[in-house]
Amino acid sequence: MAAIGLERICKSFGGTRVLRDVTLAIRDGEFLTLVGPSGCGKSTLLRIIAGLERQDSGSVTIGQRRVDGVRPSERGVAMVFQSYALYPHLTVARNIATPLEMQRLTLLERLPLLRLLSPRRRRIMRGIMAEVEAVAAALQLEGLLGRKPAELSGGQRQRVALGRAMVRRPDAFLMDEPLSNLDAKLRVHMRGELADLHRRLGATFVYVTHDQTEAMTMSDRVALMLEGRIEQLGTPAELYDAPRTLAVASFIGSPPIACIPVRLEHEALVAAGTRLALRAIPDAAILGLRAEAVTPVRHGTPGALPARLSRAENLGAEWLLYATLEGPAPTPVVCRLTAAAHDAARDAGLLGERLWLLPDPARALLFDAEGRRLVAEPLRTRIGATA
Amino acid sequence: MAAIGLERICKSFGGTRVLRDVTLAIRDGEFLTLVGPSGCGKSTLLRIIAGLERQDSGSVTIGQRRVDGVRPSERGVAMVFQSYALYPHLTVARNIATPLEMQRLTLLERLPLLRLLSPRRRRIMRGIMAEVEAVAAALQLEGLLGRKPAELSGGQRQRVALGRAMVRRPDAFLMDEPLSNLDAKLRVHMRGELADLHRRLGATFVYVTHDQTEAMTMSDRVALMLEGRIEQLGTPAELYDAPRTLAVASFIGSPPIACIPVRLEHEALVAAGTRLALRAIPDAAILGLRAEAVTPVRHGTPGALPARLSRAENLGAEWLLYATLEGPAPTPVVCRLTAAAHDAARDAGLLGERLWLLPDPARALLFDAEGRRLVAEPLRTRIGATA
Amino acid sequence: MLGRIVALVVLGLGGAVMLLPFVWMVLTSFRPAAAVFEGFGASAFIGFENYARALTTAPLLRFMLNGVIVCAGILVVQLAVAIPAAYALAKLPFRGRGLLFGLVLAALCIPIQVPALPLYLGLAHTGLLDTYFAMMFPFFLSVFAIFLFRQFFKSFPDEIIQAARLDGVGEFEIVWRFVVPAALPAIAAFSIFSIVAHWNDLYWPLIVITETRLAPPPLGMLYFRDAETGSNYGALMAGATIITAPLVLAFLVARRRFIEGITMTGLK
Amino acid sequence: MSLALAAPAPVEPFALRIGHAFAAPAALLLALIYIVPVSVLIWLSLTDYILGAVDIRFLGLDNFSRALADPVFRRSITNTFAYVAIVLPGGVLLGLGAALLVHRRIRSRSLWEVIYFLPVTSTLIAMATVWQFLLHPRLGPVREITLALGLGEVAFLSDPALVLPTLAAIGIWQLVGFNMILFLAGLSAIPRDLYEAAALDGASGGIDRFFRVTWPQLGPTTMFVTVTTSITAFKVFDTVRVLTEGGPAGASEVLLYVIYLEGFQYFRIGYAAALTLIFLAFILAFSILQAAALDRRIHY
Amino acid sequence: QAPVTLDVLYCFPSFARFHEPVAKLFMDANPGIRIAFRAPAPSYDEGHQTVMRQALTNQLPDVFYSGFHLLPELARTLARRGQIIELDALLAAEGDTFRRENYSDRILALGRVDGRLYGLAFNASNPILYYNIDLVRRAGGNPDALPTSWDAVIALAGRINTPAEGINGIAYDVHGWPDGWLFEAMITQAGGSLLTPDESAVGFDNEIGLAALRTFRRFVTEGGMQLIDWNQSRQQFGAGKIGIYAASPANLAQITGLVGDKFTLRTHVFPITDQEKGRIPTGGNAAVILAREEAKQRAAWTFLKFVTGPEAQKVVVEMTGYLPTNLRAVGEQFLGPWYRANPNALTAVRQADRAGPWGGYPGGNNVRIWRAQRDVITLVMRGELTPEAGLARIVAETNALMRSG
Ligand SMILES: Nc1ncnc2c1ncn2[C@@H]1O[C@H](COP(=O)(O)OP(=O)(O)OP(=O)(O)O)[C@@H](O)[C@H]1O
Ligand SMILES: Nc1ncnc2c1ncn2[C@@H]1O[C@H](COP(=O)(O)OP(=O)(O)OP(=O)(O)O)[C@@H](O)[C@H]1O
Ligand SMILES: [Mg+2]
Ligand SMILES: [Mg+2]
Repeated sequence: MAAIGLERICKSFGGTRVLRDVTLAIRDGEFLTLVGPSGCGKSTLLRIIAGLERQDSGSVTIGQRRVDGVRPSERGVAMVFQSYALYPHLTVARNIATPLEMQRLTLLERLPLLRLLSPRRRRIMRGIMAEVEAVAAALQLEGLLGRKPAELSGGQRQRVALGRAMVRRPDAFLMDEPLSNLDAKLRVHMRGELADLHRRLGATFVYVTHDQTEAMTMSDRVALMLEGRIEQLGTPAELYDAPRTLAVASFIGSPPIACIPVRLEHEALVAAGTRLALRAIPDAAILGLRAEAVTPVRHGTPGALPARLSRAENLGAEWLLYATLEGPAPTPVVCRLTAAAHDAARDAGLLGERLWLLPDPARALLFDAEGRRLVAEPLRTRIGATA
Repeated sequence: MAAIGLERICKSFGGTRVLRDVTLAIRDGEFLTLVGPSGCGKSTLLRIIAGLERQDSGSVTIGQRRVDGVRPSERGVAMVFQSYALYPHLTVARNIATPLEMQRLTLLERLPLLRLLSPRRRRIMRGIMAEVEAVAAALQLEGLLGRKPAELSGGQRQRVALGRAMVRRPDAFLMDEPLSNLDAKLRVHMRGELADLHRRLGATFVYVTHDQTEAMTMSDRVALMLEGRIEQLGTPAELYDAPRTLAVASFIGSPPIACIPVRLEHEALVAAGTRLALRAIPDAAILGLRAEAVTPVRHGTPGALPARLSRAENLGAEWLLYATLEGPAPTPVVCRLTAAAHDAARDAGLLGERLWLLPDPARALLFDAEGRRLVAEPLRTRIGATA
Repeated sequence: MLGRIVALVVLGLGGAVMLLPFVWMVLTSFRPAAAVFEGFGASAFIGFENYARALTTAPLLRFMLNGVIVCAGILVVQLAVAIPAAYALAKLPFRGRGLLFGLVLAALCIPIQVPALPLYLGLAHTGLLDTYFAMMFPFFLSVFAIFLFRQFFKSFPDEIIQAARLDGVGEFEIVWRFVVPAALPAIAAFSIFSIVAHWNDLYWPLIVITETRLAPPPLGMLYFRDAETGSNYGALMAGATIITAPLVLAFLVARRRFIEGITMTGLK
Repeated sequence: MSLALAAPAPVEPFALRIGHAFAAPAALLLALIYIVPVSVLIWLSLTDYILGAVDIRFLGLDNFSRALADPVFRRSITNTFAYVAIVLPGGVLLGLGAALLVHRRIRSRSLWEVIYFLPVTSTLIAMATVWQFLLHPRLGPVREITLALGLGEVAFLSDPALVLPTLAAIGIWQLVGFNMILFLAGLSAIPRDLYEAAALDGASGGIDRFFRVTWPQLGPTTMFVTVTTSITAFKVFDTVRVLTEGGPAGASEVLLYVIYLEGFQYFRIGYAAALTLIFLAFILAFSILQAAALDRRIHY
Repeated sequence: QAPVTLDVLYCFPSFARFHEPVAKLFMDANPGIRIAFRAPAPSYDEGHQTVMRQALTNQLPDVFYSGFHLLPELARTLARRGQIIELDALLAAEGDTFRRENYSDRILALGRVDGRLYGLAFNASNPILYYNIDLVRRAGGNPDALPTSWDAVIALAGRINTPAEGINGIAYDVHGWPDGWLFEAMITQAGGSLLTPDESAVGFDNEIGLAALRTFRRFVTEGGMQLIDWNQSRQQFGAGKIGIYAASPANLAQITGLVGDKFTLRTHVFPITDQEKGRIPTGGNAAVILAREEAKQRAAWTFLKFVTGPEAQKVVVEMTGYLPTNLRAVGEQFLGPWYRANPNALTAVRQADRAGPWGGYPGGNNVRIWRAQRDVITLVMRGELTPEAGLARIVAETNALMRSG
């Protein structure tokens, strides 16, 4: 188990600066997710931690040790690759055994043919295989130990890759989009398994993904990266509820947050010609409204924005209403309703072609023109709403 | 515009029967989605409609015409492929123009070099290019006409593929997982664009996907395929609310429906040792509970099932509580709460390590031992439309 | 660093072995007869005299033209035959496909020396000896090309072919409009194989060609290599340099595509 | 719905018919260039046909039994196998070695590729003279090396014990570049993250990386290279004919050269046909064996 | 007379250098006849094969220059098929004087097979010895009294041989020669013959054959000969590192070029052991007529007369060093001045009276027989086989192959 410290890491490829001064302290035993759009440098950062890539400047510590210049295999970290990177010619058992073979056998004992001569090797291999079986059991791979990777399903390969990482008992696991090659259903399932594994092993997990759902559901903390910088570090709830910038708010959350231009008029916020029932903050330029932060209300409700319904998606358990705010600059807004709330609203006749959307003051986010979020006062605890 | 009729289509590859007696009437102008797990035969069915594959028996009609044996290009359908299948060495403009060139130019005029000699060709090509530009404008591709596919983003390629299909003004569009290569965000966006396109063109759309969200949100009707058969055909809401079998209920909905074994004891349903507050139906063997059909309640609430919380996922707007029912056969159950409801329940102290989950009688689904859904009187009206 | 140096030294030594014969070849082509066997040291230099002699003693340029005609003819027909066949083997179901592919694999192992004699008799019987056709005919079918292209076409996306069929493109047009452009690296790779093999082939032309005006380049070398009265070494080396140069150039030009092509054919 | 409607009526899709059309030219040429000539050859091998002879006698399998008893032919089999036994591992391993070294050069890579590929383009007739000089025990530059190594003068092309290895070395010289290019293509297709996984697993040394990743990943390339190299080696003919004519004392007589002598020098076509068929049998058996042996090691 | 085109095939592409000018001279002299050369065959063997193949497919050239050693086989095979013309009648028609002035009997004999004249000798050569005079002097030899017996040759070679400087005494490359010429020379110079008089068996199964093999071995053991490829020997002699080199006078031009002014080159006669019966075999080729039409046959005869005539021979000899096959060619009008300027070329002429035909074995197995003999000779020269055992093997194998042909 180890904490991982990144101190002012910079990295360029050719002329492009991929990492700009990244400083990050990952706590011992924590599940930390690096999330961000494609190309923002997540993989590069992970590979620098693993030692597969060398930073241009800055330093990495794992546990108490500065590991700059230490070989990947000696840093006490294990990595799970997006493509699994299993050795296709080795059985599952040998795949998992490889890191141990490398640790415990001499070079001669690892060479083809030559290795058959060593009785010591046989003894060690027996020990290794016992450990492999224990790991395989933990991952429910017992029946597959004799197979080659080509004979496994995606989820099984994923688990073998995990097994190969686990067998070394590393202090930290590094995972680079380990689920992105799986189909949606399996992904949901493996998400649970990974979270479970983290709990059982108690090791530090650094997890890279560009899928915010993964980031939100599995992590203790999430580091959102944008263009080589860590834009915000916090718990999933902090990132969702209290994004520090508009960029964070836009990246986190699906459907994406609606960004409505607002003006301050006579101490009140005005959007699309409507006076909003929100507390005005100086400098406010953009109102961020997540889909669950608006509700359709009756025409005439104070502070309700007039909109035109363009599409309604029934997701079974809930509905998404896609609407466009009326006004000089048509802005798209999405409204999320549970199936029950939707039926109620429909029955109340609120869902015509035109509708009025009332922002929830407790959930509305305000940003200044540079995209920094404006906070009136410490985020207050929410008050229960009707289910 | 055309209706599409499939009459008892069968198809085998080698020894495996991929399609078993599929009969399906697709209405003129309808957006029909074929959904089902991987390998169930969706693509094969679509390719048979397109004429790219030949059925072993049965017949296909498009409009009024039986098209068995008619060449793909003469069936009046256009197809959009999962991989887009753009011609990599042609520009966007030429990609879109290809179907028209094939229709309107003679073989000589299509030959390299020779074609330069024909003045007629130049005239026709001008006409074609005008149409291409119109289509490109409709898809906001104007600026990209000179690029090669490799220089486009995923979403742009997708639109070029659509353009190539649209330019022929086909009676029907066939789409095989057209969005599955896009990332989650773009997928949501293109979903809207496709639905929009369907509305604008008024053509028949046959859409293949294994993603149930796509199926649910875009379609007029959904045909759920399982193992080469159409298991259920109906509107998205019908499939979600009134699945005809447990298989349908399990496929549709995420997280998947919980299946709880129940027994009939003294005219009441009993699950995990608890008497349920649900109307008992003879033969009931399995209780299906979607995540939104259970709510955490106070210990002692009649009909509430005792469960152990294993994981809670915060998706921002909502929470998913993963729990396991206590009892002789531990059964996983998921409970979905909006963020507000979750906070309320937490504040009420309902979300300890043990919790009590109350099924919603209006949303609980009952199945017999063979997986057929059992319907008590009130629900019968809802599925009447399907029969 | 040490590893790097060792690697460079080993590579350099190997490269020297590869180059040595060529260096001597080129050196000799610039030497007078009396200085031919003087190794690699400095020696008399007579400029392009040997080249002039090479070009006048035998109609080398004519031979090279013949070489170009024969290589081009072979290559064009090989491609014209192999591409559709490979496409059919990779993408079109037809009866006898397995048999044809089996025969192709078997033929892959049969060198030209095996059917040479019956082929000679057949060509003689039809009065086709002493023609470009006779020189090219046995090579019109390259089973290697069929094999290579089939590997490549197998990885060509089915969906593009299906899209083209839907767009109304005829099957033949699909091949030359969409499949061939995508296969250009593989075609380049094969072309190098083919040209190298046939440019330097002496065995078959010697059998079927009696007229000087049809002779390919290596036959030209025979004008300087003489067992009876002794070779003219300088002119021989000058001639060799002249006829090797086009191949080296061809490789230089197509090198990128060549390697790419091999990678893409899935031989990897 | 009536039965007639449901009955399968579809016409063969166009693609099914075009398959035959596309394959037809190749099939025709296959018949003309391989099948018919080989059939003629089989027939000839059962006769005593001598070029120019007017009458032909049917011999049955006599030619074959004579061939197997013929010491010259048997020696040529031994020689050929010895040659293959040197060229095959030499050509494959050196090609692989060169590829491994060249693959890592970034800037100078194309230079090395061209240098190593040069021998592939060489013209044998001219090269024969070059080799005769280079390997000349008295005049050749190689003499300096053998003397420096304390081996004295070595008559590479004239010593019966050395002539086959020497020809094999020349064969390897001609082949290495070609195999190197094939291996280079194979190397560039190995996914980088396998090496990274190996590095994390502790296989950071060159030897471990090679045996854990490179070599197994090159399986298909190795198979292709091995088969083509062995066929090329079996077909050795040109160098023998031009450089040694089978000598000294028959030490470099190889299968194809003997076949050439029988057929084209002694004009005993029937006998040569039988030898050719035996040669063909060897080559086919060898290829199949290799394919089978290597097939087990290929994983994708 | 309508113009006639003659298809002519010769061996060795490099011979174009004299065939072309000769043909040009001929066409200038005979405007009605055009000479069209086919692509030259790379060697006698291959030319022979080509013609044999073409006989089957009726594609024979009108005139072919056949190597002497392959002529019997060619003539017999083609005569059976009626595809070769007998020249006796044509020559007789020219009159006795013509014959006597132009062709010696010895030269005519080169073109006879089974007593019938099929070819006219065009190129002829007999083996001579090339000497590096600088090395001879250094070894204390007298350049003006070069040895005339094999013992003396070997003794001189032994003295020249200085391995430390990379210098070899002699090269007599019988072990690598592409045909049996040098072997036969060693037999016939001692008065032996290849065949018994009834041509039923080898004629050197005696002391002469044994002596030949012993001499070959002595070249290696006493004369400092190394067993390398025959081309390599020529290269080495040209580089000045061999004292004595046995080869054809046809190599004179090339060797002179290779030597340049590195050392003094001199040629000398082939030593003769049996001064009485000793003969040396004549290498080279004869022109044969294979044309089928009469007009062509007549034109071909005119061509044959021309190429074996003095003007043509002058061209050939000056370029190569071959022996002239025409009696008039040596005369002052033709080659006289040239021979004075090139004394090295005269050696071949000086021993011309010893020239005999280059015999072959009956049965059409010549190539194969020589390959078998050569293998054994190599083993003897390497010392892996005693001359006695070697001779026994050569005799047995040759006799067997002669019969099985
Ligand atoms: N070896 C390399 N050479 C050059 N540029 C590189 C290299 N590796 C990465 N890059 C560039 O660095 C940037 C960041 O790459 P990185 O792989 O870290 O992104 P990422 O956040 O992991 O993206 P993704 O989500 O797509 O995996 C990209 O622009 C990429 O093109
Ligand atoms: N050309 C073919 N030859 C043999 N089997 C085939 C062929 N095409 C499809 N199949 C098989 O038919 C079954 C159905 O394939 P199909 O592509 O229709 O599935 P699908 O429902 O589209 O699946 P997915 O969602 O994975 O695309 C699969 O088991 C597949 O392996
Ligand atoms: Mg990445
Ligand atoms: Mg599919």
